[in-house]
Amino acid sequence: MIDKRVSGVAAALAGLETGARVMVNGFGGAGLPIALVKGLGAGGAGGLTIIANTLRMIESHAPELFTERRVTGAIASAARSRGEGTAIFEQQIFDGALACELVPQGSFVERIRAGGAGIPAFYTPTGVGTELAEGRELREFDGRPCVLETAIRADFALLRADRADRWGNVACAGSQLNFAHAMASAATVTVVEVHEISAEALPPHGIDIPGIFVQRIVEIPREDSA
Amino acid sequence: MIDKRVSGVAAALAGLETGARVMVNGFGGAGLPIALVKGLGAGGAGGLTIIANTLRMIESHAPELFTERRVTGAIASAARSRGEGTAIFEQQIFDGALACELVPQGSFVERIRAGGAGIPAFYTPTGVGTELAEGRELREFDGRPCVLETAIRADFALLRADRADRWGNVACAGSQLNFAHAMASAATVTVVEVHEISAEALPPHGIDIPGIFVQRIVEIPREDSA
Amino acid sequence: MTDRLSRRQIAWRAARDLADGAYVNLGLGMPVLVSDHAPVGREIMFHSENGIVGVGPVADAGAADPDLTDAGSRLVTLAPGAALVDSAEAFAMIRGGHVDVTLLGGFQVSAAGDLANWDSRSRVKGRLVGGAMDLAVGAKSVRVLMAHTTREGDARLVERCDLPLTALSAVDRVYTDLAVVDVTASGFLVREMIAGLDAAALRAVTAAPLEFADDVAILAPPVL
Amino acid sequence: MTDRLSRRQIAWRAARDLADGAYVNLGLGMPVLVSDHAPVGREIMFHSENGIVGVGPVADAGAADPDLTDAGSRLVTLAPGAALVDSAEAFAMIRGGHVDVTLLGGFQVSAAGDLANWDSRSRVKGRLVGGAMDLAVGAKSVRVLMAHTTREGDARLVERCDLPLTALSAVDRVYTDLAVVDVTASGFLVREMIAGLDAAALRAVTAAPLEFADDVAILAPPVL
Repeated sequence: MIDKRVSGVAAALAGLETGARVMVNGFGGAGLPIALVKGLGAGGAGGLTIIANTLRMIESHAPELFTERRVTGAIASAARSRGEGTAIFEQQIFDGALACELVPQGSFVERIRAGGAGIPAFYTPTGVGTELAEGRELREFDGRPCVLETAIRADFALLRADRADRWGNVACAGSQLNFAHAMASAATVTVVEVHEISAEALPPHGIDIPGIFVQRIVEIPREDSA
Repeated sequence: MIDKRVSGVAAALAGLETGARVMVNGFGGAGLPIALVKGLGAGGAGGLTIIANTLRMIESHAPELFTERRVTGAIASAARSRGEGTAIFEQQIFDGALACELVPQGSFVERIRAGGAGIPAFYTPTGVGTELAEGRELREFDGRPCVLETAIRADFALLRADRADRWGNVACAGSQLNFAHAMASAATVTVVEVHEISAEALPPHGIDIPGIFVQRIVEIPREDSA
Repeated sequence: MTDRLSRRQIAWRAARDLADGAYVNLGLGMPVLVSDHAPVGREIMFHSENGIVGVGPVADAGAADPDLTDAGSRLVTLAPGAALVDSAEAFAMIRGGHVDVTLLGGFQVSAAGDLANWDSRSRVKGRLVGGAMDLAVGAKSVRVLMAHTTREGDARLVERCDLPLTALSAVDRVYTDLAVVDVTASGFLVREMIAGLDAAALRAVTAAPLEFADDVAILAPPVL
Repeated sequence: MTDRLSRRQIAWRAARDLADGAYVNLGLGMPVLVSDHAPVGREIMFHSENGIVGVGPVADAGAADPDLTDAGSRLVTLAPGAALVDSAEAFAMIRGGHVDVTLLGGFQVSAAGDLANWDSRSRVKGRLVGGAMDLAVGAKSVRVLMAHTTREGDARLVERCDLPLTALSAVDRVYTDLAVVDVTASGFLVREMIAGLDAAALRAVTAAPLEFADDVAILAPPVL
C-alpha cells in the first residue's frame, strides 16, 4: 500500500545530512515550510546548499543555520533582508563565507522545473546584457540573443501546503504553490508539511502536486506552522 | 469588461485564413474540439499546417481538409490511421503532398510549452541515436548526449474543455486537458469550445487553463461535440 | 512651474494607459500604487509573478490570509475571474509574452530603452534581482515609473546606464514626476510635461537628447 | 518443451516484478495487459502519458466517459489516489525519471539494450512514434514484452537492431514467450526459461550471445 505519511519533523527530514542540497519553497510566508525549516535548523547537518527564492525567511525561522555557518552555498533571486541593517546571511555573502548564485526569478523556477522534467538545459532571453549573463554562453534564436541556463536539482525539497492524502497528492490554498510544484519535481526526496491529511484521496482534478513527485507528507498543526 | 465569449463556430474561427498554423488538442477523443474541427473543414482556409498529436481524428471529423488538399504541413507524433487501409492523410504524406514532421510525443508537447513560455530552445535526451535526431545538433550534459529542440508556436489553437467563464478561464473533465494547456499558451488566438459557460467566475483554484492564455470561448452543446 | 508629481500622481498617470481587459504586472514601489488608480469602467487583470492572475485589493487586516500574498508579499485578495497558478507558469506568462504591460520602478533608463532597476549596490544590503529581468524582456510593453532625477539631482534618463542593467532595449515609456517620455528608435520623445515646464528646463534635468512630440500635452493629474 | 507463453502469461510474468507503490507506464499492445495481472496486495500506480497518474480498470460499457481515456485511447476509470495532469507534466514525469518502470512492446532489443519498437515500415500505414522514445530514455527501468521471435521465426534479441531505433542502451529486462532475459553491461543474461527449454534451444532462436545465470529459474506462469 502506498502511504507517504510520516510522523513528525524528524522522520520527515531523515537522511538529510551534511552536504545536502535543499530546496525550500515560499514566496513571502506563503508556502514556506516553517516547521521543516525549524527542523532543519534544529538538526545537525552542515555544508548545506539552500535553493530558495530568498534566504530572508529561512534566517528568520532558523537563524542557527547561519550563525553556525551551516549554509555554505545558495541559489536565490533575492539575497537581501528587509528593513535596516544587515542580516547574517547577507554579511556571510559579503564575507565570501556563503557562495550565493543570484538568478532571475523566472530563470530560477524554470531551471528547477527543467531539473524535474529531465531537460538538462534551455535558452532564455532573460538576463542577456546584464552582469548575471557575463561570461555565459549566448546564442541567437530568431535574431534575439539568449543565454543558456542549466537545470537545478536537489537532494531534498521542503514545502508547505494545505492538505494531502496518503498517496502524496497535495493541494494548496491561496498562493502557497509558488515554487512548490517545480521543486517537488526536482528533488530526490520531497517533503511536504500540510495542515491536514485527508483520510480519503483528494479529488483527482485540482491536485497541485501529484503524489508521484512527493515522498513524505507530515501533518503540522496550523499553529506550529507560523 | 473582459468577455471572451463568442457566438458560434464562425465567430470562433474568424481570422483563421489560408496559410495559418493551427494547433488541435486531443488524445483519442478526449479534448478534441470536434465542432471547431468541423468548422475548420467547412471554412475555406487552405495551405494549413496542423500541429496535433495525431491527424487521424482530424480526418475523421473534417475529411475535406485532406480531400481538398488544404493541409500542406503537419507536426505530429502519430501519422497513422487505425485499422486496415490507408487514410487520405497517410497517402498524402507518402506522396509528398503533405510534409509531416514526426516528433516524439514528449518533445512535441515540450516544444509547444516552450513556445508558450518564451523558451526558444532546449536540450533533451529523447530521440538521440534514432533517425528522428539524424543531422540534428547534439550536445552532452553530464555525459549524456542530448538533442536541441526548438519551440513551436501557432496562429490558432483549437481546444475542447468542459466549462469556462467570461474571463476565458477553462476547466477540463476527465483527460481532456492533455495538450490543451501547452497549446493555449503557444498560439496567438486560442479558441476553446466548452459544454458550459459558467455565469459566475470559475473557482480560482483548479483552473486548468488560465484566461490569460485564452482569446475566445464558444459554447457547444454536448450533442454537437461528438 | 507646477509642482513635481507625487508618487501617487505618477501612478495615476500610468494607470490611464491601461486598456480594458489588459493583463498587467506591477513591480515593487511606485507601480503597486497603480492598481488603486485604475480607470473606472475598465477591467484590468493584475498579474503577480508568485502565481496569481487577477490580484484584488489588499486584504482588510482582520480578513487577511497569510497564505495569499502578491509578489510584494502584501496580503491581498483575489479579483473576480482570478486564477491561481505556480511560479513556473506565472513566468511562462511573462516570458511568453502573455502579459500586456509591466510597470516597473527604475533607477535609470537609457535612450536605447536599456533599464537599470535592480541593484542598490548597498554596502550593508545584499542583492535582489527578483523577476524584473524576466518582466523586462517578456512583457509586451515595458513602462517605467520613476522620479525624473535622483535625490541628489542627477538625471535618470541617460544616454547610457552606468548602474547594473536589468535588460537591454526594453523600455517603451517612462512616467516621471515631470513628464511622460516614450523611448523610440531615435531616442527619447517627450509626450507630456507638467504645466510651466519648458523644453529647456526638462533638458536640464535629462542626460540624453530629448525630442518633443508636435502635440506635447500638459501632464496634469488630480491632486492625490 | 512447455508451450510458449501466451501474451497474457508474458504480461503476468512482467507484473510479478512490479513493486508495491511503483509508478508504472504501460505501452500499447502486450504491456496494457499487465494491469489485469497486478499481484494482489500491491498498490501499483499506472501512469498514462496523456495525463493520468493512477489509471484504473477499463470502464464498463454503460458507464464509460468518452473524455477519460488512457494513452491507448481506451475508455478507463481512475484508481484511488489518482491525479489528472496535462501532457507536458506527464512527460516531465517520464523524462525526469519519476516513472519507476515502463513496460514497452518491442520489435528488437540488442545486446547493448538498444530498443526498436516504433516503426512497422508499412507501405500503407503512416509512421507513429508516440511517447516510446521519451519513455525509453526517461523511466528508471525499461522493460520490454515481446515474442522471442517474429512470425517468420527471426530472432528479436539481436546483436544490433536493424529496424529503426527507439533509444540506445535503454532496456533493462526483456520478457518473451520463452524466457526472462536481463540486459547487462556484458550483454544478455538469461534469468528464467520455460520448462524443457535448454540453453542450446534458446540460443538457436536468439541472434546474440546469451549468458545464463547460475540459478536460471523455470518460467511457469499459470494458465491464462
